[in-house]
Amino acid sequence: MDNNLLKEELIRISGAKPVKCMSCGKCSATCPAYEQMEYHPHQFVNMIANGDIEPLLNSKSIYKCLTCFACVDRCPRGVEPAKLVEAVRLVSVRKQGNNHLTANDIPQLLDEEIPQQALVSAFRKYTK
Amino acid sequence: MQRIGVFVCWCGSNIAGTVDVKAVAEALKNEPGVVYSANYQYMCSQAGQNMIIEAVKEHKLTGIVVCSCSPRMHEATFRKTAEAAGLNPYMVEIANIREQCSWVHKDMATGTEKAIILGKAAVAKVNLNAPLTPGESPVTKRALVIGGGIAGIQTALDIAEAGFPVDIVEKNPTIGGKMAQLDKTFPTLDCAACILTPKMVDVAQHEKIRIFSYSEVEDVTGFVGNFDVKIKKRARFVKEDVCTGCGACVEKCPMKKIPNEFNLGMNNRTAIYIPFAQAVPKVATIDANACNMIKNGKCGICSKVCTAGAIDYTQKDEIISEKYGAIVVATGFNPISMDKFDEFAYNQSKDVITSLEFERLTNAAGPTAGKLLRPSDLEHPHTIVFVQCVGSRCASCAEKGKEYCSKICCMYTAKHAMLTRDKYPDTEVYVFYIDVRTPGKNFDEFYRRAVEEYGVKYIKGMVGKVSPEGKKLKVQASDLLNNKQIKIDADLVVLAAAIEPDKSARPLATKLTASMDTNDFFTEAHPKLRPVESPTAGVFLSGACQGPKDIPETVSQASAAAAKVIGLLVKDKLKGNPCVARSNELMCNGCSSCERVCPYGAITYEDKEFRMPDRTTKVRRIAKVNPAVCQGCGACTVACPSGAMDLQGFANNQIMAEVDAICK
Amino acid sequence: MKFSYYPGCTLKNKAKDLDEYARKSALALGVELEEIENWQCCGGVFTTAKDEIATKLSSVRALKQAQDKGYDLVTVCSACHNVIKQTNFAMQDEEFASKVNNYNGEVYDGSTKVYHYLELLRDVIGFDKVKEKVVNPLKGKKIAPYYGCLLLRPNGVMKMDDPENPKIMEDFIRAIGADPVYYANRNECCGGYVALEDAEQAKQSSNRVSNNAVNCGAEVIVTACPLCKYNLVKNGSKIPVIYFTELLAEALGVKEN
Amino acid sequence: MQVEEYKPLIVAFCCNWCSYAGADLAGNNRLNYPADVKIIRVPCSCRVNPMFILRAFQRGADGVILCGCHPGDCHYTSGNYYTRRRMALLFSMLDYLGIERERTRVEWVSAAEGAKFAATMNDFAQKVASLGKNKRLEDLRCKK
Amino acid sequence: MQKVSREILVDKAISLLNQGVVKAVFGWRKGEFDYDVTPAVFTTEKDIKENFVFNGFCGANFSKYLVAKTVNFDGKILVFLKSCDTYSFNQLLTEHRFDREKVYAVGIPCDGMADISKVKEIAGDGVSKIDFEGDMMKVTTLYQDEPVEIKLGDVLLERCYNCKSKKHVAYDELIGEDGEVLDSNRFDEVAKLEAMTPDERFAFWQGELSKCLRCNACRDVCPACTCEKCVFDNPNSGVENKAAANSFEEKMFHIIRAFHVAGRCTDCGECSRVCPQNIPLHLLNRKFIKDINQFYGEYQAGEQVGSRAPLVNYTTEDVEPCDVFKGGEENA
Repeated sequence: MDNNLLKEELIRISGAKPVKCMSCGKCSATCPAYEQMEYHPHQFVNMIANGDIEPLLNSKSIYKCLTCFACVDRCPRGVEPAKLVEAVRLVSVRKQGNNHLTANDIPQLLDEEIPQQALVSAFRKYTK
Repeated sequence: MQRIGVFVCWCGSNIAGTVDVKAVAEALKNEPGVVYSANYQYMCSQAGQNMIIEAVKEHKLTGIVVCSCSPRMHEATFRKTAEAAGLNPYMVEIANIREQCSWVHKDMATGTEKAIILGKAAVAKVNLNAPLTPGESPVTKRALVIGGGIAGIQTALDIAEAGFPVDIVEKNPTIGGKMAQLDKTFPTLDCAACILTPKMVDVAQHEKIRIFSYSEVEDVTGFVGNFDVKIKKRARFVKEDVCTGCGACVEKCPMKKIPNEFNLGMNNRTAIYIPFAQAVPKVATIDANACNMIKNGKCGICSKVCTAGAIDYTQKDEIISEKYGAIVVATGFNPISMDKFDEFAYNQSKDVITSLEFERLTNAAGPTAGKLLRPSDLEHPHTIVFVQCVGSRCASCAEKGKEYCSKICCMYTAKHAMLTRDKYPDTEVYVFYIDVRTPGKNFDEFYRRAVEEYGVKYIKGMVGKVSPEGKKLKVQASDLLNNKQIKIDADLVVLAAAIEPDKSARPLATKLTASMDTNDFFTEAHPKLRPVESPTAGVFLSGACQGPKDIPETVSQASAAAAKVIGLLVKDKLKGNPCVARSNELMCNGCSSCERVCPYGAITYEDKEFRMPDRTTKVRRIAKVNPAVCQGCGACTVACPSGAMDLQGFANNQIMAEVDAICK
Repeated sequence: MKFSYYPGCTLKNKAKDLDEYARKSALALGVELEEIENWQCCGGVFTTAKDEIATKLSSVRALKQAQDKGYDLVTVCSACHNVIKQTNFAMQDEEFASKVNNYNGEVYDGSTKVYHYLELLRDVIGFDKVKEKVVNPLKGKKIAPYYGCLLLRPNGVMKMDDPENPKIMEDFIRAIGADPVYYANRNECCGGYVALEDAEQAKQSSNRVSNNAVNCGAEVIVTACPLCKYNLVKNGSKIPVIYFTELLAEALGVKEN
Repeated sequence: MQVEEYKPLIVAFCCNWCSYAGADLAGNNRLNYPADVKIIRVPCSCRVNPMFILRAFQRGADGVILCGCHPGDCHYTSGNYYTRRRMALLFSMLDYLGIERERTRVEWVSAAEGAKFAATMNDFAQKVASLGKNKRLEDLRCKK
Repeated sequence: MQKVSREILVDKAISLLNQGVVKAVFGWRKGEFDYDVTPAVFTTEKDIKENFVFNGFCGANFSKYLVAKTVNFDGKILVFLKSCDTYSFNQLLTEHRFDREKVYAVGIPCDGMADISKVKEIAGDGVSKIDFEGDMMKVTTLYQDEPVEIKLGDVLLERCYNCKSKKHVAYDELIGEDGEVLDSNRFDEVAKLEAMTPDERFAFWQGELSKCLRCNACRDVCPACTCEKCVFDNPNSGVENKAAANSFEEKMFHIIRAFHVAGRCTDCGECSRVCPQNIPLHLLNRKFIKDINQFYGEYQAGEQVGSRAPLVNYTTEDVEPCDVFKGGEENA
């Protein structure tokens, strides 16, 4: 997809406002998944604003966000980075055959204690 | 019938870019009363004004319509032009075809069409204009300065030096304001007290200046040149003229655990107190909420130890009424509450402090006598993290903080960082910044020195979370230039809290009928050309009440405000606004409706004898407007059932003519 | 006092304690919880995408049922609470609501009031009242409340407490006679569902929380979320992690019956 | 034949101190709103006689909006409080006579609210346009 | 309640006149027919004895006449006031429209006044004579042999069915005992209109107001319309107009008329009584009164001398104009 169209799509899906970003980096400062991410929250915002979206779609980073909303609540500009990350992930997993998690993967991931909640959440986040 | 000249301004391309000015001039030529029509690049320029003057003479014009920018901008200019041409200045009407037309509409056809209609409305109004002569009112040659910080002090001194009496109303027990709390000042690092306290003494000793400390403005009525102000002098339970400021009472007061406001609660004071050694006036004040004698009638020690006999537990609040010609607002600022930013743990750890608290910690007169010790355990901090822009530059949709840049934080943080490194070279100092903003004389050089000569570590990025753990503050932040998330174990975290106008400003603005912006900063009469005047005549602005400012800027503005006040007070008489209400006595019923809605008490009644057509006489009660008191709001004109009351300059038939022209 | 009650899938399975103690305590406090009929799983996480309605339907149905019965809705599990509350908020947007309502064939406008069990204790029953009913005050116990992310954020929607310095759990702990331990990371994420495929990431997040609690002097951590509990325990919390309802039931003396 | 797009005629009375300044600010910030809105400057919203509003409708205005300082912020202390009562009663009466409610409005716009001014005018113009021509109050004799 | 009769009033008038308390008497003068009684000033005992009438058609509110009559009159004038008239009397005093010292007010009890058009509906045209006997009237017509008997209570003026008060709020002397403020249903009809759709309301008012002849009777009789120069007669007011021409013209006229008296109108109902086209003009005034009561608290114009009318008053918490329609909807 054309990058500008893709950018608009992401903004539409997320309802977030990358244009309001002032590049303070507080989202990345507060992110608990920072170390696991190749692209960090502030980069998501900046890259989407610049239409540089392809690398994000192909990055594992989109599965590392915990949707803990720390970046959303602490952003001084009301940008809502987590919603942008989710939008990128959705654009990726909504593609045919692009589910990040399948039912077959589950058994080996389970242990005795793991709550159902974790499974349904992961499915919500990783598959379509 | 009027002979009207229409002058259409291009305002360069500001108007001409979206409005076909020639077509407007052409179209208005055919309006009733119009005998001359022209257009020109800059109507407000000397050449443009001359053009008007020439046209008035040549075409014997009786009225002028200028199609240009907002009347709030140049109505006064063109009235003067008319006067120069020998016309009554109130025979001018402005059609606002810039702010309300060319700047808000995009295409030429629409803009032109609307400009013509606005022009027609103005022509219709001028057709009904009548020459008006302003009344005169005397000027009370005394100024009131509200707020006794550096802004108020400077303004008061300048006005007093010009020979006019000035009263300062300060809500705290002493003048001095925020500057008195500061340690050093950027970029020259003078000690704040060293440069402020002599000025405070000057104020105290100046024969033209009176200080009402521990006082508030209760009520303001009147108008420019003639304000009536009620000042509430709160009871301090100490006779000001008797107290010598010896401090014996303070020493002996048994109530010693009251958080000390001057040190931002970082240490305690007594119930009877003098805020700081150089306080002006240097008199004690009893905190009624803390004093056992006042609350329960048990104690009275201060009274016993006071050799001067200054203590008076029965003192009551006192209302002082005074007349002023001008009022200067200098209510200043405060750091915002950090409650909505507790990811920085301000409410969770004593060692997370604001920059103003840091000032007190490094001030020789502060709670630690100038030694940099952390509040929790009074140990010397080795790693200090400064966080910039806390609560500043927040988008409104984030629903916390302020949208504006607080302007002073970059510089004072550089100062704090530099001084810390200077005094304690063993400390690591980090400054997290989004941008470093240093537009000021010697400002950027100052900031660079902090980095280059003092080794302050500036990191571009923001702190995301501060977690107190044991004796450390775990700071998690981003380093954007290195694309890293970094974690620092800090001993002290200093937050550059956004600043906001003092809370007293909003109710004061209401009393003064002065306008404010959405952030509660006072609005200027014009953002560029009249920056120290409020739109309310006779009310002037000094210091941070108008917007964030550092000390040099505050002092310049304070002096500028003083100059404006002096310019007003040297006048013996002021020309009033002739656009005031007038009652047609033949039509007046004497019903009192107008009197009841008049906010100024400008309407009175008298019994007047009328000769009737049948040669009898009839005595009727009729309304009279005092033109010196009337401010021209027009509330009475609508309250009047018969239409006897009308407003000059905005008369019923004029407004209806405008309506008709627009709806044609 | 009667409320509609939404337990959620985990509370019927791995987190039966959380549910059981919630019900027992409610009874002891004079509150009747009526389980939503045929409730469906909330999905565990709220999908922020504005163009997804299917993932929000189960929550809408529960909310609608509560409204029809005329009750406010109570949840216990942090995840369910977050999803239902966010969905409820989304339904206050007319455009979104009209899409969902078209699909569901019934009208719902986002007006059901949703309480988390803790809010029920604070706002409806009152912590003072809870304190009066305590029979076994947990004296001297140093308890670290763990909020996680779901109860507090996004604050604009959840509006439970100050998202950065909350005190509802602290007040709860005081009400049952114990001592709350303040620690800053009580509102940080445990690692959530990522635990499923990236154990290392979850471990880092969890340890950041539990270590902070331990270093601040806690003896036990309480939570309202089964996944938080799982992550903290699984990743080696040095102190026990228990549900707040269990403590409540213990304090009210209804744990064993 | 080309059908011309219907353009409503809107008269906006703005008080000099707040709303007129707010309109100027909208201009300074280049915030667009329909050219259908024509502003008449009055010293205070309380200067607006209900007769002016009726006059505008009589002469063919499709909507009349009155803007003043926010309650409590009137330059003349209390003018807008009288406006509020007068217009509340007038609008209620017009509604009682079957005139469309959306044709009249009072909005408080401060000198700092340029964006609100533009947004208000956009919204009002759109609402009035959706009602179509003002037929119930127009006096056809006033048209040429 | 003591019944009042012509004899009582005539005795009262003559005795006050002879005692020198008053120099003139406001009363009703006999007309062509028994029902067309006219307000008049009497100054002699003889005139009173011969021409003073009082019957069920004496509905006119004398308050307004005081404005013109007292101005150059040397001495006191006696005026008889029904309870509803006393409110107008007070309102005019509030507005300083006449000198209270020049008036001797006698309150008279009232059970309602008759509407001649209702009488004619029952008795038919050609009414030649009406005799009152207590609550009954015997109506003789040209076309019927026997007089028709009608109960006064069946043919009252509309306003009397919704009488708001039998209490006199101003008088120097009262005939009989005073009554009470009543719990009337006077706003029911307004509420009924409010409950209609805007289109229905428009149709209703267009139907009513298009009957207007612009005779100005409503204005001329209105005790609140005492302006030295009425805006409708003033060429500079922008609303001067003498004749009806277009449907809007009436609407404009009637809105302005009602707005001008809003907050001052005592709801005396004279406007509707005198309207030759039977337009229910009081429904405009009552809408304002209802709104005022609802938005700003109960207010009865004329109840107290010197009270501050709602439109020259305010509170900082007043309802916003955009919220005024909600009340109507609740009623709907």
